[in-house]
Amino acid sequence: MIGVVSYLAFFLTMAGILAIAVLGLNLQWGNTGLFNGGVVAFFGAGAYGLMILGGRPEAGQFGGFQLPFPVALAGGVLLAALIAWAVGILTLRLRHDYLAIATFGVAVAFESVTRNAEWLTGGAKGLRGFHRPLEAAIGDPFLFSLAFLAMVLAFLAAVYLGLERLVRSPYGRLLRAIREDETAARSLGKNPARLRLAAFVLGSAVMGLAGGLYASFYAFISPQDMAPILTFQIWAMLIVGGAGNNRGAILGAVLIWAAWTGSGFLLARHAPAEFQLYTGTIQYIMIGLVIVGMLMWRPQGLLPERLAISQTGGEAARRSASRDLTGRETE
Amino acid sequence: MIQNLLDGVLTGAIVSLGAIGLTMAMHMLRFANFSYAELMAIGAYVALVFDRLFEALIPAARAAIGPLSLNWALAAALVVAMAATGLSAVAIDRLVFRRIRQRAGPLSMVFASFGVALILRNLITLIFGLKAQLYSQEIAFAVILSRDPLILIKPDQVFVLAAALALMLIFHLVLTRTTFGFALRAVAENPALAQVAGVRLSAMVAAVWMIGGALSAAAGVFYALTNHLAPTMGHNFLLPVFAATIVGGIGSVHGAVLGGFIVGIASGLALQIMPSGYVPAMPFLIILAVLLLRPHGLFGEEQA
Amino acid sequence: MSGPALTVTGLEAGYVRDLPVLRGVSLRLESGSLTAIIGPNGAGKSTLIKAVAGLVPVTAGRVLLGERDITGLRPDLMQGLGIAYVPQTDNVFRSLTIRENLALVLRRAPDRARRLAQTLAMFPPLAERPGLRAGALSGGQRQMLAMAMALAIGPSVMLLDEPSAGLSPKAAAEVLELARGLTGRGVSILLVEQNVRETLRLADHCYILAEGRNQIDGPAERLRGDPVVAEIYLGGRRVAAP
Amino acid sequence: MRPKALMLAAAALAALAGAARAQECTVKVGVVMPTSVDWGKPLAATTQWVAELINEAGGVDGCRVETILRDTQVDPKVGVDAARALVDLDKVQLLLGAVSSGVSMPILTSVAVPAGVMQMSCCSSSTRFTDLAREGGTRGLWFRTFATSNVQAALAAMAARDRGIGTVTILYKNDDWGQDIAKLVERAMAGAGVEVLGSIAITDGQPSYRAEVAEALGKGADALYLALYPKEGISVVREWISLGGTTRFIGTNSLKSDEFREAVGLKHLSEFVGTDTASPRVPSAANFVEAYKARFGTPPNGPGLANAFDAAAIALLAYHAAGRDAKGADIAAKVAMVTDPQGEKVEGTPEGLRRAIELLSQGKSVSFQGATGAVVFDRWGDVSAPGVYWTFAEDGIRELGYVPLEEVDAFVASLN
Amino acid sequence: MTDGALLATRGLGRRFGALRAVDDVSIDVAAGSITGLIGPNGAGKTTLFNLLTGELRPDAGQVLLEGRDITAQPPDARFRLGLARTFQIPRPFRRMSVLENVMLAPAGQTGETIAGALLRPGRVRAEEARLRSRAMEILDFMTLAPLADHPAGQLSGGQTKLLELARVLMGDPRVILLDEPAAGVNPALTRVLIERIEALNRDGRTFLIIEHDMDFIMRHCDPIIAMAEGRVVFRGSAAAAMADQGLIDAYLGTPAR
Repeated sequence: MIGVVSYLAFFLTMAGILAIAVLGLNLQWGNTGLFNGGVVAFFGAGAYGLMILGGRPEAGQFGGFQLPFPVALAGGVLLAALIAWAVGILTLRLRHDYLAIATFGVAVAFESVTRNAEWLTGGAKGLRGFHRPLEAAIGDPFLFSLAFLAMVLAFLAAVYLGLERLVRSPYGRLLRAIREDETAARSLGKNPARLRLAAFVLGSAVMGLAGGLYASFYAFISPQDMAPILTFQIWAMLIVGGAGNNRGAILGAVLIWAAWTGSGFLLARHAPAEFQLYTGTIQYIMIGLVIVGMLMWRPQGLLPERLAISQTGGEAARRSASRDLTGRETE
Repeated sequence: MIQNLLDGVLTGAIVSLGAIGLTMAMHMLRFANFSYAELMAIGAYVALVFDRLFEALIPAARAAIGPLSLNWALAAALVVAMAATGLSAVAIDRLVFRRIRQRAGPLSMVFASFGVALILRNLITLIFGLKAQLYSQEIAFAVILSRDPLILIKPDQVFVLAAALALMLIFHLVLTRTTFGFALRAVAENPALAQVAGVRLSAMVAAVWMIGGALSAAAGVFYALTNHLAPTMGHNFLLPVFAATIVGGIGSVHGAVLGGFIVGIASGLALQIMPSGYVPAMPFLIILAVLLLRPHGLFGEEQA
Repeated sequence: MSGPALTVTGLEAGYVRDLPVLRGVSLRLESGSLTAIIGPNGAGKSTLIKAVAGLVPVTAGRVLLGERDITGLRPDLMQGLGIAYVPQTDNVFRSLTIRENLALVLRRAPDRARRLAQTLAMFPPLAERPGLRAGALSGGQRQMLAMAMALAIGPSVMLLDEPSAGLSPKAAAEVLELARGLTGRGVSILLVEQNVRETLRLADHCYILAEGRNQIDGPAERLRGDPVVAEIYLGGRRVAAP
Repeated sequence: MRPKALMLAAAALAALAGAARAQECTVKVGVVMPTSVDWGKPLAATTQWVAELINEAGGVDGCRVETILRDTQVDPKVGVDAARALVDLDKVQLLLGAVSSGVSMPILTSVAVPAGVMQMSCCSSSTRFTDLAREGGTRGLWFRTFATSNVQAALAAMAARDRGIGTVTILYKNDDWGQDIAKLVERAMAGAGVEVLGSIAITDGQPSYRAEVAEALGKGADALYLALYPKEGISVVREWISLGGTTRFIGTNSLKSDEFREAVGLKHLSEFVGTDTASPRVPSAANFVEAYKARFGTPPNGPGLANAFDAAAIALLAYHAAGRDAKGADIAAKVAMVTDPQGEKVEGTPEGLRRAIELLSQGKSVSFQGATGAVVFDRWGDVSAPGVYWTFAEDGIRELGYVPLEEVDAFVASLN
Repeated sequence: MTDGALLATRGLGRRFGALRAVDDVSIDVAAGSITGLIGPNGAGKTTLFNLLTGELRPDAGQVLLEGRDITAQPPDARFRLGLARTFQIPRPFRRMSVLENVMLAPAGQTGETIAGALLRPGRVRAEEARLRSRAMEILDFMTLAPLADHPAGQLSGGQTKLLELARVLMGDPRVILLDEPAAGVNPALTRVLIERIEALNRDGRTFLIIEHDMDFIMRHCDPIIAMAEGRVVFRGSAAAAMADQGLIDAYLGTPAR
């Protein structure tokens, strides 16, 4: 039984980390309408940032500053945000699909750097030498995995609550306004470019957080983690869960990751041996079909965006004559 | 240096062929189609099947054409592949993109195209396996044009370049000399007005897919002729083809052709300015540079 | 004038589902007449003409061409039936030359070359440089080309959406005079105009729309003298003038 | 709600697994390999074949070996998840795999080491593992039968020197293995007095390698050194030959494939010299080739097949020595007993394995003579190996010469 | 040109291809006035509005607000400087409530920044309460209070015009540009609109209004600027405009006789 719990803890840790990245994407796409085709670059920036800042020194290798975990994690997040800021300044004024291509290219370029800039990223052999936080102190691997899960879930909860607050705040109101009619928003003194940049940077920073947690979980990162398939997986999670809905984003992350690993699990057990060469291929086709099918028959996702009206006049509106100004909060 | 330039022109011709259809489809349907480059792989593999078939049926077709590694069977297979790829492009549009167009926004289409690309690529893997395949085992040797500096050119290369340019010329003539071409350009500029002017929109959309598929198939076969076939070949061309489209300006066929050559030559010369490992990022750098300097590409117009 | 060229009954149409712009409009376009639709901004004038041309989905009502029901027919088929629609803006293909624009609308005509030459002959300024890209034309010439494209197919019904918009008063008057002249050759014209005064002067019949519904209609002569119309649409100057 | 549903699903799966166990005594072994890529599948098949051989020879401590094969898709996330499921749900104490270092490493650091499970890889070559082991990060649980690239680099340099090649240009696959070997070869060539004119990365997934090849051609070296996999290898070498480049190639064992030989054509490969770490002097290697042919119908011409055979055989024999209820650390501790140079020599044939099982049961150590010869692990789980030169022939691969371990070591030492 | 001009242009020009939509236009909008902008369709009135609000960049000339050159400022900055506009075809945020539409407008809300929204919930709440009460006041003033919770997409054409004005008022602008406020609005609502405009004007707000309804213009606007073919063809009082027969004949149309 402990094995099942242990695997579940592991599964949920991974799903939780991915869910954080999906939440970041949801802010960009679901709430702001920015098509980020290079999720993996920001995820990777967080991961590499953490490893460079928090790892141990090595000959001929930049980094290895052995900074404490929270500092290294924050550094990774900051790196992701910085890259997003630079990319955003350059590309956010573009047409939407140009943005998708440009960010896709960013991911290719990022992978290229991780693969080749050996002094910085360890090159193709990757970076390691990171001590997981509290691993030594906890000792028992099982307890540690539970503790790590707790930490990931805490981060997930914090990100979720933070984004929910954001979406319900005047900031969210502004995002929705800009998504609906940019010209009108500009005529009311709003600067859509700045707002979009902020959302892009914040979303990317959240992806960077996920990347940092991922790297600290594996204590290893290499260009193999930077393949475009991660971008696709995270998108699939958002589309299936429901773009614009943070709970949908989390649900999508868990479901898609479960489908991805579960199909491997089942195919390994039940598919004939000669068939197994193609299990990966079949998995990709299945995921592709799920995405396309979802977009064809339920484009809004499992949990559609709730068009929450964040401010109502409440009582005030109903008793407009009395001009009651204590309209209740609708949080 | 000159050698790199020459090689860049060859890659450029293939990229151009791929970009022509993409630029029209992107312009007309208003979305970045990430599955587009997979049409090249479809074309190359269809040609492989028919090449083998024709060779088996008509042994005489195995004779190579002149100094080329192309034989008559493959030449016939190329024609079949162009038609078949065009039809599959139309079918994909009917099955997937048209439905999504009716239900969701253009960005859902972008993502759907990610999914379609994944399905197509893996279906090819499932059918043909991951192994690299060749139309012909023979290696066609290059001809030395000059010893100092060393300039080499392969007959296949010359043929591919000539054939690509011929296809582009034909297409150019169709666009500028026939009313069908006018209709294509009209739909690209203003679909609603084109309808009013008597153009059937759905027929034109199908025609664009058909042409794009055929040209992509040609690009795929030409590529496989000078390299090899692999299920990932379309994916490998994704960024270069997009780069060419954007450099030229979405909607501009001439821009796509020029963009293809620019991307090809730049990739050819990339090694002169950057370490070999970074070369894959070259198309992206071109995209970025063009978007910063001319957000609508060299020939593109601002879209309303 | 023998029977209506076009009959619209109870037309409902709109761009977004559940949000009709037209909420039941009816009209008759008599053969060989110039019939105008006027009304305030947002009344649904352009939508009406687009719905007739098949460019806006129709949710209820019918459009008859003569006896034939053409409700919601594809626009390219409408053109084949001899209905020419000239939009208000973007009514020519800027990337095509004058000749190519005309050849495009004539692409199904068996005697394309002859009809192209005929059409060009009707518009000397266009015939001067048929190889010029339409994007390089001035506003008036562009409007002229748009009219030429409509006329090239030898239409029985023309739908004109504010043909004088954005033109100088002289050019605007010319365009409207041209339209008027066409009715003499048996073309029936349905016209949307903002220029109420000029329209009432030229038109045979007039429909006034508001909020997607018929308000007033009648022979233009009668409406010219109608005090309500004068009050609302002709500036009500008799009231305001000192 | 959701976690509960998942728990139920997981519990149901666990119950299924339990039912299977009740039938007979079984030892489960996890195999994590990229079966969804072309070169991964034969490795997995070889591993499964070894398990069958062991079962026929009596099994691990009398129990049937059940291999559970999971695809890594060459994706670290997927590989780790698979390994984790094997360790947690199937309770395996032994993981065979993975292939790529980028997948093996996170499996080792986040699954095998924390859970105390032994991991043996056929093919991961990264020097990162040696570093990790030196720091104590592997806790002695990590082994690989793939020699560090040092041996092949040394062989390549010696080959160049012996053949009077004065200059070479290196083309290497731009991954961890390729970057590693390119550097080692550069150093070894310099030590052997061969000048390296250029070292060019070949990144996979490129539309064309024309520019890279033209660049290499421009260097005008006497020979071309190839550290590539068949897929890029075919593209690059065909391009190279068509441009009239020299056919003096020195290549790594990764090119040992029929696919490469056929696509390039034997007539262009007559001057090809390959390097490998196998030990064909020992009859066991030849026996492996025969047995493989008998089993799969083709010669073992894919990269790493011999290593995969030995990895599985040694690990399973150690498992046997440690007993059916052994933990990963126990199995790891018995590896030395299987590869003891003082022990009786046993081969990877059915008889050999039967003999090995018998001896190990008696508490005696054996010297396993596998497909790559007598494998000996150092303290860090690495193997050193003698070298062999090979080339392509009509029927596959032909060996050209054998370089004893001492000679390789002496050359490597001379570089320092 | 008066010194009291709150909003002015100098030699403003903008072409679209060969068309000079706005050609060398210099106008002054005096503080506290309700200035009417008239002219036939296509005269360049809306283009001028777009140039004034920064939606379009001019090819030539300047836009001045209180004598300060704001030509280079984007629309959002101009709104924050006190220059607000409504649209000819209203652009409400349809999927947001009427109240939200209005609460959106004020600049510099703490909760509009990520940091503010996340880190200063108390302050955001207080600000929101204040904004809500002010928004309800304005909605009440515009007779929209009963509709505060309705999605703006459900309003009638006339109501959305009121909503646009309410939204703009929330930003407390000094100059308000109205593009055909009365078009498509039923007479009852038009009356409300006019009353409100005049009340706001009495409070010291300046209006520049494009309108086709001559009655509206003549009764409520002074002075009047007439444009045709991208140029200013008349400047002066409503009475003077009425007296200028040439202007009436050429550009405003001759009344039916």
